[in-house]
Order: sequence, then C-alpha cells, then structure tokens
Amino acid sequence: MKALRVVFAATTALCATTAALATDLEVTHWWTSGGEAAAVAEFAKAFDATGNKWVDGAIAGSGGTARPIMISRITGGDPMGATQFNHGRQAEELVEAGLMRDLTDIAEEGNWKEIVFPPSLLDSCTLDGKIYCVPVNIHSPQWLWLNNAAFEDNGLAVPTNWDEFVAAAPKLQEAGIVPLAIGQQPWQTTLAFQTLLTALAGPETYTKVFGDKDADLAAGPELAKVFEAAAIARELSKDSNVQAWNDATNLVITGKAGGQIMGDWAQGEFQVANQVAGTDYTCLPGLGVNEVIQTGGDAFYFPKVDDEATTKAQGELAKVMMSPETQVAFNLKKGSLPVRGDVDLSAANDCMRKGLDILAKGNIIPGTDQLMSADSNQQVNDLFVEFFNNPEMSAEDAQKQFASIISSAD
Amino acid sequence: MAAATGPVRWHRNLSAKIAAIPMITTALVVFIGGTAWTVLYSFTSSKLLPREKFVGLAQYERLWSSSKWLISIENLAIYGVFSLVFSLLIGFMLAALLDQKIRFEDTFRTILLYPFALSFIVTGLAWQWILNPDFGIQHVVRSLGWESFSFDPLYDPDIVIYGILIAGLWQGTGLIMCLMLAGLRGIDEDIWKAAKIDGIPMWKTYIFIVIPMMRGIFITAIVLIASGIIKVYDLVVAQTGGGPGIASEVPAKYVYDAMFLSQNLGQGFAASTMMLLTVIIIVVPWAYLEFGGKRRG
Amino acid sequence: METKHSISIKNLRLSFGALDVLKDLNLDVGRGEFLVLLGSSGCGKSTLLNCIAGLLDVSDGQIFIGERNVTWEEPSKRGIGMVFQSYALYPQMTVAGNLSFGLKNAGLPKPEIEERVNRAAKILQIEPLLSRKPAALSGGQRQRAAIGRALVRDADVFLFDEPLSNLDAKLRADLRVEIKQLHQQLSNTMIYVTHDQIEAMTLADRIAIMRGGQILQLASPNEIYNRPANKYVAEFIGSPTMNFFDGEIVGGDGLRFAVGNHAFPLEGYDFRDGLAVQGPAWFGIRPEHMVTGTKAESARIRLSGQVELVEPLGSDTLARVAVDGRSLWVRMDGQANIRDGDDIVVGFDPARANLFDKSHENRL
Amino acid sequence: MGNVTKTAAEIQLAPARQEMTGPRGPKPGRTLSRRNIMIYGTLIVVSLYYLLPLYVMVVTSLKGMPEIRLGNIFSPPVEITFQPWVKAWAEACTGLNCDGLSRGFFNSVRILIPSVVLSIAIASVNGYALANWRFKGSETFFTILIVGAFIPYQVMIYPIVIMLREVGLYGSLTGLVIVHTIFGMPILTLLFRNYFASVPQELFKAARVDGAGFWGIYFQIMVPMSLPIFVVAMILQVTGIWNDFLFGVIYTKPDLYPMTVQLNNIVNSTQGVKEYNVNMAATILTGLVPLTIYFISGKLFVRGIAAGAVKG
Repeated sequence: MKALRVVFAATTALCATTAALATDLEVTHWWTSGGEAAAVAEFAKAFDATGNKWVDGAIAGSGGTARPIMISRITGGDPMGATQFNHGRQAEELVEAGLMRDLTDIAEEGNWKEIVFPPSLLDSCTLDGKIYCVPVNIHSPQWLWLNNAAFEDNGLAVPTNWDEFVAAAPKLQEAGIVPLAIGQQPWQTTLAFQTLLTALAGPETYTKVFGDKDADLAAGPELAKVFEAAAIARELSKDSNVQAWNDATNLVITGKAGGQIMGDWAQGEFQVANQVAGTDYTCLPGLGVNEVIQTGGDAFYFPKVDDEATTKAQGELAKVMMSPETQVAFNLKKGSLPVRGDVDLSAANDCMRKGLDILAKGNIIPGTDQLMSADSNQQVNDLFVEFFNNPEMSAEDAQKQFASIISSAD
Repeated sequence: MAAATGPVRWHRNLSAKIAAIPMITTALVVFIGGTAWTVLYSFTSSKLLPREKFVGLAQYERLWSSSKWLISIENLAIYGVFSLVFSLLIGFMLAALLDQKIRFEDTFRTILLYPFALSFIVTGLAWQWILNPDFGIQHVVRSLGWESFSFDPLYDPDIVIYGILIAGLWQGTGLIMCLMLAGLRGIDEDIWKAAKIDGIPMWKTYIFIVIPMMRGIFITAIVLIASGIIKVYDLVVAQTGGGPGIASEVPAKYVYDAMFLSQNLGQGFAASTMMLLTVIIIVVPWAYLEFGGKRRG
Repeated sequence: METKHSISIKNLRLSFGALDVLKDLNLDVGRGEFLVLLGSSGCGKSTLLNCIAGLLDVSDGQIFIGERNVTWEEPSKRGIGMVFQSYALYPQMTVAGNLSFGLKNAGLPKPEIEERVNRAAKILQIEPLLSRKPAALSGGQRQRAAIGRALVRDADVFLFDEPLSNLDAKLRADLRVEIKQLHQQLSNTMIYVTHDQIEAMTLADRIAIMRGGQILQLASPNEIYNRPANKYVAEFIGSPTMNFFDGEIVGGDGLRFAVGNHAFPLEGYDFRDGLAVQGPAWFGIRPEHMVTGTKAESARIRLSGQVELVEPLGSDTLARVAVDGRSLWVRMDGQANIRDGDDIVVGFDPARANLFDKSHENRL
Repeated sequence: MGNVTKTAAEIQLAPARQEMTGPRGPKPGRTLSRRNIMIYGTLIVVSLYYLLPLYVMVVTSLKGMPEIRLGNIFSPPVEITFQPWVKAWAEACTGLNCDGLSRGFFNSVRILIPSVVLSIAIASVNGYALANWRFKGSETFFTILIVGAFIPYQVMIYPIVIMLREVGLYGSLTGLVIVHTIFGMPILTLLFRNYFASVPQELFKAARVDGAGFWGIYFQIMVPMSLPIFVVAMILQVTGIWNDFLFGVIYTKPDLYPMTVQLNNIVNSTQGVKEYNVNMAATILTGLVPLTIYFISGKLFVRGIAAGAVKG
C-alpha cells in the first residue's frame, strides 16, 4: 500500500514537472500559405526548443475572417496564448480594456528599445509607455513590378519611374497589353493610391495627411496632383478584369499586363514562376520616384491569462520571436524585412536588398494602420475602391471626399 | 360547482410547455435579448469592443449618409426581388417539368440539387472564372468567331448584381425545386383528370388550381428564400468582394465589414438594426396573420 | 349525483374567442342508452363529443361520466372508448398493436391485454387481420379495427364520431347493423355523432338534433319523426323533405288552416299541450302521408295538380306534383303507373300534419 | 362444311374491319412528340447550366498549376493529375499542420452528429407542440422564431459570445452544438410544425383517448410516422452544419476546428501562391458528405417534404 502511494506520488510529481516544463501555448495567426507557414514553422521550432509546445491555430484571411475569431476568443474569456495583429491600432482597445498582457519587463530585459529598427515599430506597440506587442517583420507595399519583356518586345525601355511608365503606356495598349494590373479587392486600390501619394507627393505629405490628419493639405494642390495620377492609373488599369492580387501579378508575369503596384509579397509569385529579378522583371520601390518603405507589418499580442505556466510560456515566446536567429530564419522564409537592424541577411535577393538599403538609409514612413483607426482606414478603402472602379467619378470629387474623411478621421 | 377555469389550467399542457422551454428560451433570450442588445449598442460609439459610450443617433446619421450603405440597400432590393421571383418561378417550372413522369428523374433532380451541398467559398471562384470576360464564357464565344459578343456581368458596375444573381439562383433553386416537386406530388391525381376533361390548358391548371393548393409549400419556400436573401454575404464575398468598386455591396456585408474590418461595432449594429427593423415591419404582420390567427379544422 | 345517468352535461359552454360553439348546453344520457347527436355540419355535434371525450377544454360548465365529475380529467381517465371517422389507426402498428396500445399505456398485464384483444377481435370477426398493418386493410376492416380499439378498453361509454361516413353505401348499411348488434350485446352507453338521418333513426334510443351549438330536440326517433319540435327539425328529418304550406290558422266553426283559397280543417290535430292557437303558421305534411288514386278520393283534404317529375325507386315512387303553383312531394306505391304531365289528385289527413308558428317556428 | 368455316372466319374479322376507319390502338409518336422534345431539351439545357461550375471545378482540380496558368478554364486537362486531390486531402498546410483536410474531418463529424441530433430533436418537439399542443403565447414565440430566421448571423456573434461566457460553455463542443441548435431552430420548427399539422388530428385524438401523453404520442405515434420529414431536416442540417465555418471557429478551440477551417485556410490564403487545383479538389472533397446524403436519401427527401408542407 505504501509502495503504491509512493509510485503515485512519483508519477504525480513527474507529471507536474513535465507540465511545468512543457506548456501548451495556442498561437492564432493568419499565415497559411506555403511560404507563410514555413515562416511560422521557424517560430514554432524555436519556441518548441525552449521546452514548450506551440499549438497552431491558423485561420486564413486576415481582417474579415480571423479578427472576429480572435476578438471573440479574447472577450469570451477563453483566450489563446498569443495572437497575431497588424502593427498599429487594431488591438488598441483590447489593450485599453486590460485584456492584453504588459510586456514591458521582457522588453526591457531584452533591450528592445535599442535593437528594434526602425524604432517606430516599437512605438506602435506602446501605449502609455508600456509595451504590449512584439513586432516581427516589416512588409512594404510601395513597389511597382514590371515585366521587362512587355516593354522590350515593343521597342520600349523598361521604365525606371512612374512618369516613364505612364509615357510608355500608350504603346503597350496598342500592342494589346494592359499597362497596369489592379485586382478588384478594395485594399489593392487603396494601396495603389497610397503608393502614388508617397511617391509623387513625398513622405512628408503622406505623414501629414494620414498622421496629422491635415485636411487642408488633403484638399490642396499637392494632393490634386496625386489624384490626377490616380485617375491615370485608373485609366491604365481599366482592362484588368481580375479579383485577387496574385491574379493581377499573374497578368504581369505572363506579359498580359505591363506592371502592377503591389507590396513586396508579390515577389513570391515571380519566384514561383521562375522569374529572375532584373532580367525577367523589375521592381521599383516607391515607384522609382521617392524610394521609401512603409513600416507596416505584423506583431504578436499576448492576452492576459490566469494560468501561471501559460504566462511564463508567453514570455518565452516573446523572447524567442525577437531573438536574432529567429528573426533571420523567419523573415527569409516570409520574404519580409527583419525588425532589428543588427542581423545578417546575406541570403536576401535583389529586390529584398533594395528594401534593406532603403531601410538602412532610414527612408521610412509609418503604415496607415499605425496612423489611423481601422474605421478611418476602411473609409479610405471604400472611397478608393469606388474611385478606381467608377470612371465617372472625377479626381476632384474623390479628393473632396478624401479631404472630408481625413478631417473626421481618428 | 367547479368552474372549468381555474388553477388547473396552467398545468393542463404542462409537458408541452416544458418541451417548449428551449424554444421559448431561444426566442426570448437569444433572439429578443440579442436584438435588444444590438439595438442598445447601436446608439454607442463602440469600436472594437462593445462600450456604453452613448452618442445618440450619430451612427444612424453616418449610416444614411454613406453611399456604400445606400448602394447596399438598392442591391438588396434588386437582388431580393429577382431572387425571390426567379427562385419560385424557376424552382416551380423545373419541378413541373420533372413532374411529367419523365425518365431519369433521379439524375436530373440530383444535378439540380447538388450545388446546395457545395460551399460558396470556392464555387464563387468557379463562377468568377466562368463570368470573367478574359477566360470565361465571353472569351469562348469570341474565340468561336463572334467578336463583338460581350458578357461580363461581374465587371460592369451596372449589372454586377445580376451576375451575382446568376450564381445565387444556381445554388438555391435546386432546393426550391425539390420543395415544389414534393408539393406537386401531394396534389391529388383527380385534379389533373378533372382539368383534362374540362379542357383547361395545363398552364392554367397550374396557375389557377395547383399553385393555390400549394400554399403551404410556397410559404415554406418563401421563408427559406427570403431569410437567405437578407443574409446574403458569402456569395458576394466569394465572387466580387463587393466590387467592382462598391457596386455589389449588400447590407449583411456592410454589417460585417463595419464590425470586423472597420472595427466600428456601433456602425455595424446600427446597420443591422435597420435591417431588423425592415424585417420586422414586413414579417411580423405576415407571420401574425399566417400563424397567429385561429386555426380550426 | 343520481346514478341513473351515465353521462350528465351541465351548462356546458365552449367558445373560441368571441365565437360561441356550444351555448349553455344541458344533456343527460341514461345508462345503456344509445344517443345519436344529429345535425348538419358546423352545428357543434362533433365539438360536443370532443368535449365529452376530453379532447377539448370547455369554457364553462361541467361534465359527469358515471358519478364522476370529469370536467378536468384526461381523456384516457374518463372511461371512454372512441371511434373516429377516418379510423385514426396508427399506420406503423399492426391491428393488434393498435388494439393494445391503450391497454399498454394503462399498464395492464400482458396476458390480460392479449385476452382482451382476442375477445374484441372475435366479436368483430377480425381475428385473421390482427397481424396486418392498417394500410393492408379495406375500409370496412379498418373501421372494424377502429371499433375494436374502443372495445378492448371495456369502457362504460362509447363515443362514435361519424364512424361510417367514409364507407360506401353497402358497407355502411352492414356496419350499421353490426353496431346495433354490438350495442345489444354489450349494452353500454353509446353516443354517436352523424349527419345521416337513416343512421340516426335506425340506431338511436334517443336523438338529439343540434343546431348552432344548441340541442333543438331530444327525443325518441318516433317522437322526432311524428312530432318535430320545430320547423328545422321537421325539415331535417325525412326524405324527401316535408311539404310546407304558408298560411294562417283561423277560427270560426272549428279551427281551419287557410292557405290561398283553401281551408284545411284541423280537427284531430294534436296541439302541443292541447292548446289551440290562431295566427300565421306553417302547415307541414310529409310526402309519405299524402295519398293518391282511390285513397285520395276518401281523404279529408283533396288537392288536384299535375305531375312534374317522377322518381321511381323500386320500393316506392316519388312524384313532384304542382298544386296551385306550389310543388309538393308525394310518396306512392312502387308500382304506381304515372308519368310526367298526368293530372292527379292528392289527399291527406290534417291530423298527420304539423303546424309551426310563423315567427318562432316552434311546433304548435 | 367448308362454307360454314369460311363464314365463321368472316364473322370474326368483321368487327375489326369496321374499326379500321378511325384512329385505333395506341396514339402514335409518343416518345418523340414536340412536348417531350421541349421537356427533355429544357431539362438538358438547364442541367448543363447547373453542371458547368462543377465541370470547371473538376477539370481544374485535375490539372497541374502550369496548365491552369495557361488560362483556358473549359479545356479538359492535357495531363491528368490526381496530385491536387491527394494534396487537398492529406498534404495541404494549415499553418504548421500539413495534413490537409483529413485533419478536420473527424472534428467535423464530432460536431456534426450531436448538432444534427440535438437541433432536430428540439425543433421536432417544438413543431409538435406548436401543431398539436398549443398553449397561450406559443404562436407568439413561434413568430419571434420566424423573425429570428432573418437575423444575419454576424450580428449575433458577440451577444452569443457573452451568453456562452456567462453560462460557462464558451469554447466547448457543447456550446457549439447549442449555437447550431439555436440557428437551425426557426426553419426546422417551421418545417416540423407544418408537417405535424398535416397529420390527421383524429390520430392524435385517438392516441389521447388511448391514454398516451405528450411524450407518448410524440415517440410512439408521431416520430414513427414522420421518418421522411426527419430525413429532410437531416439533409438541411447536415448541409448547413457541415459547411459552417464561422461558428465552428468562433465558438471552439483549434483542437475542435472543423474541416471547413482547413478548407478556408487552403482557399483563403491572402498572400502567396493560390493553388486553384487544390482549392477545387478541396471544395469537392468537403462537399462529398452532404452529397452522399443527397444521393442516399434523394427519394425520401422529396417524399418527406411532400408530407410536411402540403398543408400550411
């Protein structure tokens, strides 16, 4: 009897220790495509190496699909261990409601303030001086992707900036090529506009309009120029009848379209189609005019939980995500730029290197997610999707509406 | 002398009342409670989380000044009318065809019903392709030599809602057809014999005799179709995402986008309150007449 | 409560909203009596039966079965058996299953159930059908099985809700006889709802004629036939229906009924409560109380007219005769040799007639 | 003698000859009448319209990605490959877990069975009570329920999160089953109510005289009589619950995620390469369970609704 009790005690103890060592941590995110999943696997691998266990809760489809799930889980009182959000203000209210864990101690311990580059990334994780999230990567949307052959075959030089691209467009059209491919998804049109704004009006104007909500500027002549350009882009893209962004990219790859304004993730499509940067296609960050990078990207938040073991595991994960090795491994797979400047990315390709260079020069602007509430962003989205699809809507009208959105934005 | 009215009455139907507890709970707590909650929070400035920051009618003012919402309503009206009419019409006509004692009825019926089983996440994609002018039907017809042929409903803001209707009918009419077919099977054979002897043309028999006899089926079908119309969301997201531009937005999508993309719960609740209000104005009087009145016989 | 009554209904009222279906209805049914509730559709006869069965909750009043007040009692606790028009056999059970279902619910021991089912089956001669399902039975067999279901309950009271209406004429007549025999054999109380006057006349000890949720007359078939309480009852019983003359009872040398230029002497007419009255009235005479030919010659009242229509029935011949612009039905001998257009004399004895007040239509 | 025989033959033939003057025997041309051509012609054209998307999906699922990029969605595959099917079922990645749809299949079954059983059980009892045991207010609750059928699901997400949290069922299978039961209730209750209302009232009365109570009549009389309508309800619910994504993912945890989560993840990845052939294969695979049920119960389906909705 006594012996039995000892065995019991031993087993219990064993169980307890393993439990303490290996905590299951459920991580929700919307990275589900091949490259993304491979990148996440790097996190998981590193986290599992700490003796804990990564429980994967992947839900595809960022905003519309994954977000209500994440918010429901957190408000439902049964939160996951960690969850992905875009940088910026999406999770602000959850933080304010005290549902998110304060990571300041971990950040201080890891000296994040020094190592995170550009520092604005950490700012968008900060509320009232406390840090609530771990930025993990930088994705920049401001790129123009061009099919070299489409231009060369028609006796044109591959453009090096937006103006040259516009100038070359009529010839492409004559040859039956759609100059500019834009998918129908709303965010793609907004992306195109923001890129035009940054490139043609400059990063300062961008920051003033979206950051300071300068409505006068938004209604002024500088923006008028941008809206004119957007009207041209609309004209150039009127024959691209595709929905998804990658279908649009595919038009560029197959030479049915000359170019596309899209984020750095478009590179994946070119690589899969065995296209070589520089020879088959060209990438122009900031449309070749103002070479800047928007520091949008992804971050992880950690909901507050009662369980001590889970809390501990959350801390481990936060540290792992910020560690140099994981940053390199993750971002190489993801095709994005790391959040710390002190890591070695010798494996990066041409276009990625261009991005790194710009980043190193400090030509960065914050993403609109960081500057405006989701609500205001969505209003901007709605405006541009309407503008790009309704040829009867004049640039002046669009600008007027835009200025009014900016004036009431928060 | 004991009167028949008395304390015994409430437990007379006790089992039925106990059995109806889930229904009563659902009706009161979930539907009424949830609705009240939604209406209450539509007067707040709730963003990501529901919060009691009341702002009066501000959300409604914004709603009704939003061109996206106005287009959504217009689209729902167009889609609703056509979907209801065509679902009933096509469903009934197909059922009438299948009811002609034809061969291979099972095969035809299964073909017409199968879309109901498939998720719209991807069938929307298939339709998107088929209706795409560059590699869908238009492309095929043009490559056959008819160069001026034009069919691109999903890419023309003026008719995009009809493009969605095509796929909507494809998915939904099979079930309605089955309901109608079942109703037709319930009609007494003698009715047909009588009509034949009286020399009444077949279409007249259907319209003036058979359809009035299928009232119950039509009610079930209309409730099914109409509740589907109000909630139409997946179809639009899968096919157009609301585009081109905002030409194919619908109210359910407006609500969803407001709640989860814009993170503006108050706005989403205001929109859904308007939807509910419309439904209640239409459905409650009807349901009262249909179900609330005395039923004897 | 006195025990001679098997069923007592006191001040029964039933209303659906503002609509009164049964109005302050009183009825006593004697032990072993066969009572028929007769009326056209919508008169409340089935509703009354459903109230007795406990299938409808009453709005006011009481119902006693035996000595018990069963107003609030469950149907199964009232000691009744019931047979329905559409048989209401449970389609998924065999005949034996149908018969034993109620007994199983009552928790009777198995051997007793078996014994009762077999006994009922024997009485109704449905023993070979016990293992069949209702779908495999003919209409008559189904109704027998349905009666069997009531029978096994050993109830004091049997309720029949138009049990023969769904059967064809021949079967209906056969089963009618069987039900009568069954009543003689079992001698329990039976309440039988029908709209068929032949069923009512042949089966009933007493008939209750209902209209608008009220009982107009409750009496033996004979009484109802010969002395209908009012014009409605008089019209309802008898086929072809009673002939009516619209006129006035006048005094003078003996009472007379004046209609047009005729005046029928009313000697020998049995006034209600023996009280002779005068004034506007209906004069009703049944077709079978009219005579023709040589008998008409000797009748107290003779009218001449012309035959409009002849309906030979074999046993009888019905003729419609036009008299002074009025059509009268006359029942004649089956072999009567008459044709359309024949001139004819019809006669009758006013003592066989019924007089109804013009305003309240009750028998005088 | 010969004469007599001849006459007999003539007599036998005579009536036949008399009939020769008018139409005789079966009406000619029944199989290829204009009417039949119209009926079958219409049905075949309509069937083609219904089959077109399926054709595109099947063809696409059998092509390799390079062939799909060429862009003719209607052309049959040059080189048939089943790899997309294998991938969709067993290899496609959902985040870290690369075991395709097979991962969620068992979860879907685990969600499906109790949800279908409970929702049908409750809705059928509701319908039965509404048709045969009305009580004061029962029709009012039913009207509320019917209005509830029109509420967009999305609106109810947060209120239900709060309700489930308050009763402590949030995140559990039980909670999800209750949610499915609630949202299936309006239409199913309508269906059952109409069906039970069409069952002859006398049967119900006979059973009451026989001493069966509320549950006795339900289980022993009504349910055995109503198998077809239960099949109908089952088909509606199986389709709805099997294809549900939103509830499954909001009200449970990853270890309970249904197959549609994998389907969504395969199909809805926003960044990265879209493998259309795998998407199509995954969709067809996901649809197989409800489709199988349609095939098996097709006839009952029609018969069941017939019995249920004839009377309003």
